[in-house]
Amino acid sequence: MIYEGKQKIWSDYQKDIPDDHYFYVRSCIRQAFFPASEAAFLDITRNKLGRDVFETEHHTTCGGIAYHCDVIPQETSMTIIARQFALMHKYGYENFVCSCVTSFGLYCETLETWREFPELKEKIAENLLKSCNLEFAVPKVLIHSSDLIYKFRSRIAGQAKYKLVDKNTGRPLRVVEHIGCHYSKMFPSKGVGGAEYPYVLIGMIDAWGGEIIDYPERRHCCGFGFRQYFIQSNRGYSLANSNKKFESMEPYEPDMIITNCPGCSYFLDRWQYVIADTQKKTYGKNGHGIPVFTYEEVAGLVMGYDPWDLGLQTHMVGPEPVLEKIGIDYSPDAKYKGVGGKDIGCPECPACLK
Amino acid sequence: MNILASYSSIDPVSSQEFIDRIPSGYSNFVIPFVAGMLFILTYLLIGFIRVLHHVPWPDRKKFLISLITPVTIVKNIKDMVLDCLIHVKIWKRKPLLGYMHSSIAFGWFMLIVLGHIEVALFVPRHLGSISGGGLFYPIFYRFFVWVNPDHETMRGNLLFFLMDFFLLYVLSGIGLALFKRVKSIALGMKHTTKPSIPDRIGLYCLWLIFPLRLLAESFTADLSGGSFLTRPMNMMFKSFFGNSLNIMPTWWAYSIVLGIFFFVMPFTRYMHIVTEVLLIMFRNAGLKVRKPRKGFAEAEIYACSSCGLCIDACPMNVQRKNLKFSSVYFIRFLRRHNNKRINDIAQKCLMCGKCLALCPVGIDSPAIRQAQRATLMNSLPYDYGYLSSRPAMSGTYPKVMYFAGCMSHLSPGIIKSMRIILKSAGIDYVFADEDGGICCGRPLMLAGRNDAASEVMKANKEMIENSGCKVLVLTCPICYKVFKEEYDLKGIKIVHHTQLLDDLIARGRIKVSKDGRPIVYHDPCDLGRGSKIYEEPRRVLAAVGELKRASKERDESICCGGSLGSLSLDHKDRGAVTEGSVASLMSGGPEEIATACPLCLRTLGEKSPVPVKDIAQIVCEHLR
Amino acid sequence: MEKNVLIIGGGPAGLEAASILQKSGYSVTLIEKTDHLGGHLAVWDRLFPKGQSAEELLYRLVDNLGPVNCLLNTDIQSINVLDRSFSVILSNGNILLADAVLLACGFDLFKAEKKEEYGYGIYDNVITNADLERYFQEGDGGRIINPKKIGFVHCVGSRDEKVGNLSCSKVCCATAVKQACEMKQRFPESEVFCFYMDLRMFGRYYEDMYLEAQKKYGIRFIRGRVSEVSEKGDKTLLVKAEDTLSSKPIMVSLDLLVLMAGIRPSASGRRVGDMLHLMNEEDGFFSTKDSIYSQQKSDIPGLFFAGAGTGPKTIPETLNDARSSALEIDRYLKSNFPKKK
Amino acid sequence: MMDFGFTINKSSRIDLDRFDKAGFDKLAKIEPDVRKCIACGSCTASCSAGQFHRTSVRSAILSIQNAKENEAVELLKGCMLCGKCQMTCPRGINIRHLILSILKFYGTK
Repeated sequence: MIYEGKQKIWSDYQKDIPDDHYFYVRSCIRQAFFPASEAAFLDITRNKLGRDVFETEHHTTCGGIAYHCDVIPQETSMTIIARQFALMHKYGYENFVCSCVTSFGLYCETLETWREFPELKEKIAENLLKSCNLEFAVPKVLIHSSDLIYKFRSRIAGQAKYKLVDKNTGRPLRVVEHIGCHYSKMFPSKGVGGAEYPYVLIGMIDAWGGEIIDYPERRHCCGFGFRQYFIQSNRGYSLANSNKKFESMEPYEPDMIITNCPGCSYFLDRWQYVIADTQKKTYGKNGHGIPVFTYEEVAGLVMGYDPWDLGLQTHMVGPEPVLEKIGIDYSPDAKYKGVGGKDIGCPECPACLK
Repeated sequence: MNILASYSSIDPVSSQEFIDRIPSGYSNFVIPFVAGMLFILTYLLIGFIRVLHHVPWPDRKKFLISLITPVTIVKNIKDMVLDCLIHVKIWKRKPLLGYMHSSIAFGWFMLIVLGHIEVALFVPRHLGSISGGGLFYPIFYRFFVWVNPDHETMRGNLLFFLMDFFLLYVLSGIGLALFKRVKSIALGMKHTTKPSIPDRIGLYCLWLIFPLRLLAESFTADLSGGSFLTRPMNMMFKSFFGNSLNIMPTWWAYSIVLGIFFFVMPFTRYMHIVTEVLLIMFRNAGLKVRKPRKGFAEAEIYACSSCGLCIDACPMNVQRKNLKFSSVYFIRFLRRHNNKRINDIAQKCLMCGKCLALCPVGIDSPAIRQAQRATLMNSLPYDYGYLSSRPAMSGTYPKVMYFAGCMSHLSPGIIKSMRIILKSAGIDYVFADEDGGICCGRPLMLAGRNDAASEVMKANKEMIENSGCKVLVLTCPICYKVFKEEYDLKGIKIVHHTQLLDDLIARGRIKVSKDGRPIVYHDPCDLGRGSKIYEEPRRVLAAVGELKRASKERDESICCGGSLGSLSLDHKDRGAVTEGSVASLMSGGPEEIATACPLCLRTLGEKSPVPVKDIAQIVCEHLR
Repeated sequence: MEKNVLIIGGGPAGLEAASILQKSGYSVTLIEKTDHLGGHLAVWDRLFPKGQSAEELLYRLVDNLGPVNCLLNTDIQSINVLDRSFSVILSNGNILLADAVLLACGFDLFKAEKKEEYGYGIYDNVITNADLERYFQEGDGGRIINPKKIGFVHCVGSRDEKVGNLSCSKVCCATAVKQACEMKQRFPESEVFCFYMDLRMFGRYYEDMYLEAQKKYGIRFIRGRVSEVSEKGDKTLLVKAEDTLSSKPIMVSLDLLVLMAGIRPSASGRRVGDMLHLMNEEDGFFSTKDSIYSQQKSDIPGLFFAGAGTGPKTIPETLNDARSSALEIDRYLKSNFPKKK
Repeated sequence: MMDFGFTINKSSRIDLDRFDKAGFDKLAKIEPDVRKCIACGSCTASCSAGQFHRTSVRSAILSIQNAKENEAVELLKGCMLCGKCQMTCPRGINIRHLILSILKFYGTK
């Protein structure tokens, strides 16, 4: 590996990420599966970094799921998106931050389409006016929330309580980074570091003391893809993709996986359970899996948030090995205690995956 | 000195024409001969039993029955005389070579016969009795008897004369043989085999036997009589040496050389002298090659005189590099169990059958090759499940079926012409494989994959028989040969289109115009040598153009090189064969080459300077 | 007085044209922006189809040059079209008047790092055709150590809209096959794979070269474009493509991957072209007066082209092109400046 | 174990690292022409068995090179050795011998 070569590419793919005043839209999947990640994001950006991050309860899904499942036409999804933009405009913002990579891709795609086909843009504006009576607008800057954390990675490191280092051995944690396909594969210039060697997560890990490991199937999709996932008979295909990645990363003995995409963090985590259960195969040390984190979770951890406040108990693969290594003090008993110590119930865990 | 002793012992007033010069009828010098003789006889006996044992029972039964069937007995005798003694086959091709062989074979045979006659006439007590030395006495007759000068008769002199005559006859043959060694081309052979060491020993013995016999008999000619050859030599020797002291050494030498010859015989080509007899009987009994090395095949292998006629015959030998692929070497390697080379050659061969056609002994080496291939290839996996799933021929069909075969489909010109001809002849026919059929099975057989072949053939047989046709017309000799020989289609006449065309023209079913276009005809291997169809195509061509001759034709025609027979011969070497074939065809300066095989058509077309056409195409052009 | 001809570019085309024009009695000035003559020929080791030495060819071209005024490390500062002549200011400050100008600026090799997925400049064992030629010439300081499995990727930067080049670079297929055979000669035990989209063996002897590559060297030709390269821990490469003949994705680990960088229009050529407001086609190469009859003529009287400036060419084609240009120039000068008695 | 209603799909990917070079070289010793194929497909197009069965020498050679020897044998089991392919092959490959060699080398183990 010639590091300078990579740096060269990274420097070629930098995007200007505004300094403040963001209009934030959420991710359907993450709200359902990792609500704490988005909460952590808002807390970090607003309270720890003192940014103005605005969100409105009026915003909706981007329609991406329906769009990618071919249940709504592109025009519809575009109108939904136009509405999101319009809300941003209405509340006086022009920097659009979205929490979901699928959305991010779709927003990019939509803006690109409008650029290519102005007449379509007109039509959508008209739809918007008719349907919602909102004024059409496009954001000045469109970024993904991981871009934001990336931008402030050093400041987060500055406030960090922990480093991504094994406190017993002093060795940096070996981290596998996984980027959502729709983050930059569709529009390389829209992603920090481009499509082939994305830097957005690597930047964070570097800043927080971890060690990024490269592996042959790094670029490979986690296999989510709505068509694959939402039809049960296709899930084997989805599973095969994640499996391929695990097989490929295993020899490099990663301590953890960090992702910036709702689907990826979900499937890289859940499929490890399915594989453990059906194939009796685990990829971590002695029966453990490889813990999977969102970038907010990792940011939260290094900044000293309580793991359970970050919602790590909702993971299928237990995060404990990583917490142990970093030396984060946490109470195992509190794992399944909700707000005010209320028991939130413990999921049935397969014997094969600790 | 026992010779002098024997002199005195002769009774001068005896009235007999011949008297035992040596009453014992024995002398030590016969030992080498007797030993050799006994050895070879036992060897042959064991060998015969072994071969017979390896012949599968049904064949063995056939053989035993043939031995008591008068017809075959007569045929056996005829063949033995013509082939083993006179060597007519060689006479036909190369008279000088034929003379050489027959002189030695027939001459020697006569010497032995006459020897026995003499004994029978004059000293009958020595004939056939072991005690009386029946084994050797007739051979060394001249040594043991004394001719009574006062009672010489015509009869005696005639025999003397005949003996000397046949001795001279043999010697002339030996002379030629010596000459052939130095200059084989003079006897019409471009290449001869390189003899092995035992072969050489045997050869030198053979060369020595008769000159020594001449010497020996000459030394005793004054005592035991002689004729125009031995008498004068006797005088000469007398005047040289003055005494008869050389008698014993020469007779010893003669006996020793004979002995040695018999001892080396099993390990030399000279086994053919006796094995050919067995082969003739087997063949006439209708036996076939089953295994490449055992039974009938073994008889053939040992019947090979490795004369090397097949070397020049083999079309692969246009490039000298392939000399070793000839049958003679194939058989030699079989005798030596050299499996690597055996398999190499077995797979290279084009199976054109020319070596068989030319072989004086008639050894079917292509059959042995095929059997050898089977040992390698028959076990290969195959799956013809699809054969059954083909659309079956249902309904009623015309009596005539045309089966073009795989290769004809690569030469649509043939098919088109056949359609036109059949139409103008008003023949109602069904085109069996119009939109592609399956293979006839011969290519698989040629590759030694007999089990696989039988599957394919079964499918074709059903298809044809279900169609209810009575005549099966084929434009491919490969198909023709296998349909004719292997399918046994009850009540269905199998004709190659050359035969059909000939018939149609003869019976005026089609009218053709004749022009002076010089055409040469190439005999496809499977049609000519393979199925003995030589005349029909020539008649057809003569009816439409001026038939030219090729330098090698009919059973000597040269394979086009495209043969499916060869498995391992690569495209380049095939090309060389094709060039050889074309050269022979062009010798008569034709403007067109005609053939009757789609494979030959394409292959010759690659190298020919003039257009190559199928006989059907040519006829079609001349339809009136 | 004898006419002045300025030749811009000291590659095969420039050299050949210079020697011919000089011999036909013109005063020829040849300028070359680098410090050596021969252009890409100078950094190539052997030439397809028969592996002739590039050095010998170059030596021959330079040897034929005769008393041509060669200026190395010299570039054009400005060039103006006057009435029937050109005034040129060189980078060394000299000014010269030319009656005819031959543009022989050749081509640039495609920058392989632009195909990020192949990881040139990032993975240690990914090199280009030019790197390999340099290795053949003088070794590469132990970077290539007995590779067991070697891959060649055809059409890198050619026939690829993503990098803005729709056209075929013409010479890469033959070069790849040549280099593949050379590698087998050096490393007989190695396994060599060529990933091609179409094999364009259009020239004389090329097909023989291809046959030899298959038959003698057992090189495996895979019809499919490499889509992705990743580096493993041991620095070997995991290469992914589709074997379009079996329509299955294919994966192979390689010790060395050679990228067949294609031919792009020369940037410096473009610079001069812009000074003269020369048009160029969509593919970025100069547009000629006529694409069949007069390929050496530009729209400006007295300005001519030779070599790869007007599209990818093999060396023989380049030399022929140079000769025709010389002929065109000679014709032009004779007809425009008839000798006065 | 729980029934998810699906399992990991098998990969269709060809892994060239599994290619048996030594074996292929042996085959090439027996019939060197195996290296000469340019995948033009004439053999498959002219194949007599081809209209009933997926017989294809072109694909068989490819299968071997793609480390799927058994597939190659399956592709050739239906061959009747009629030799049409050999007549149409532009590279003059000794196809019948190649087929026999492949069946012998990979089919009888």
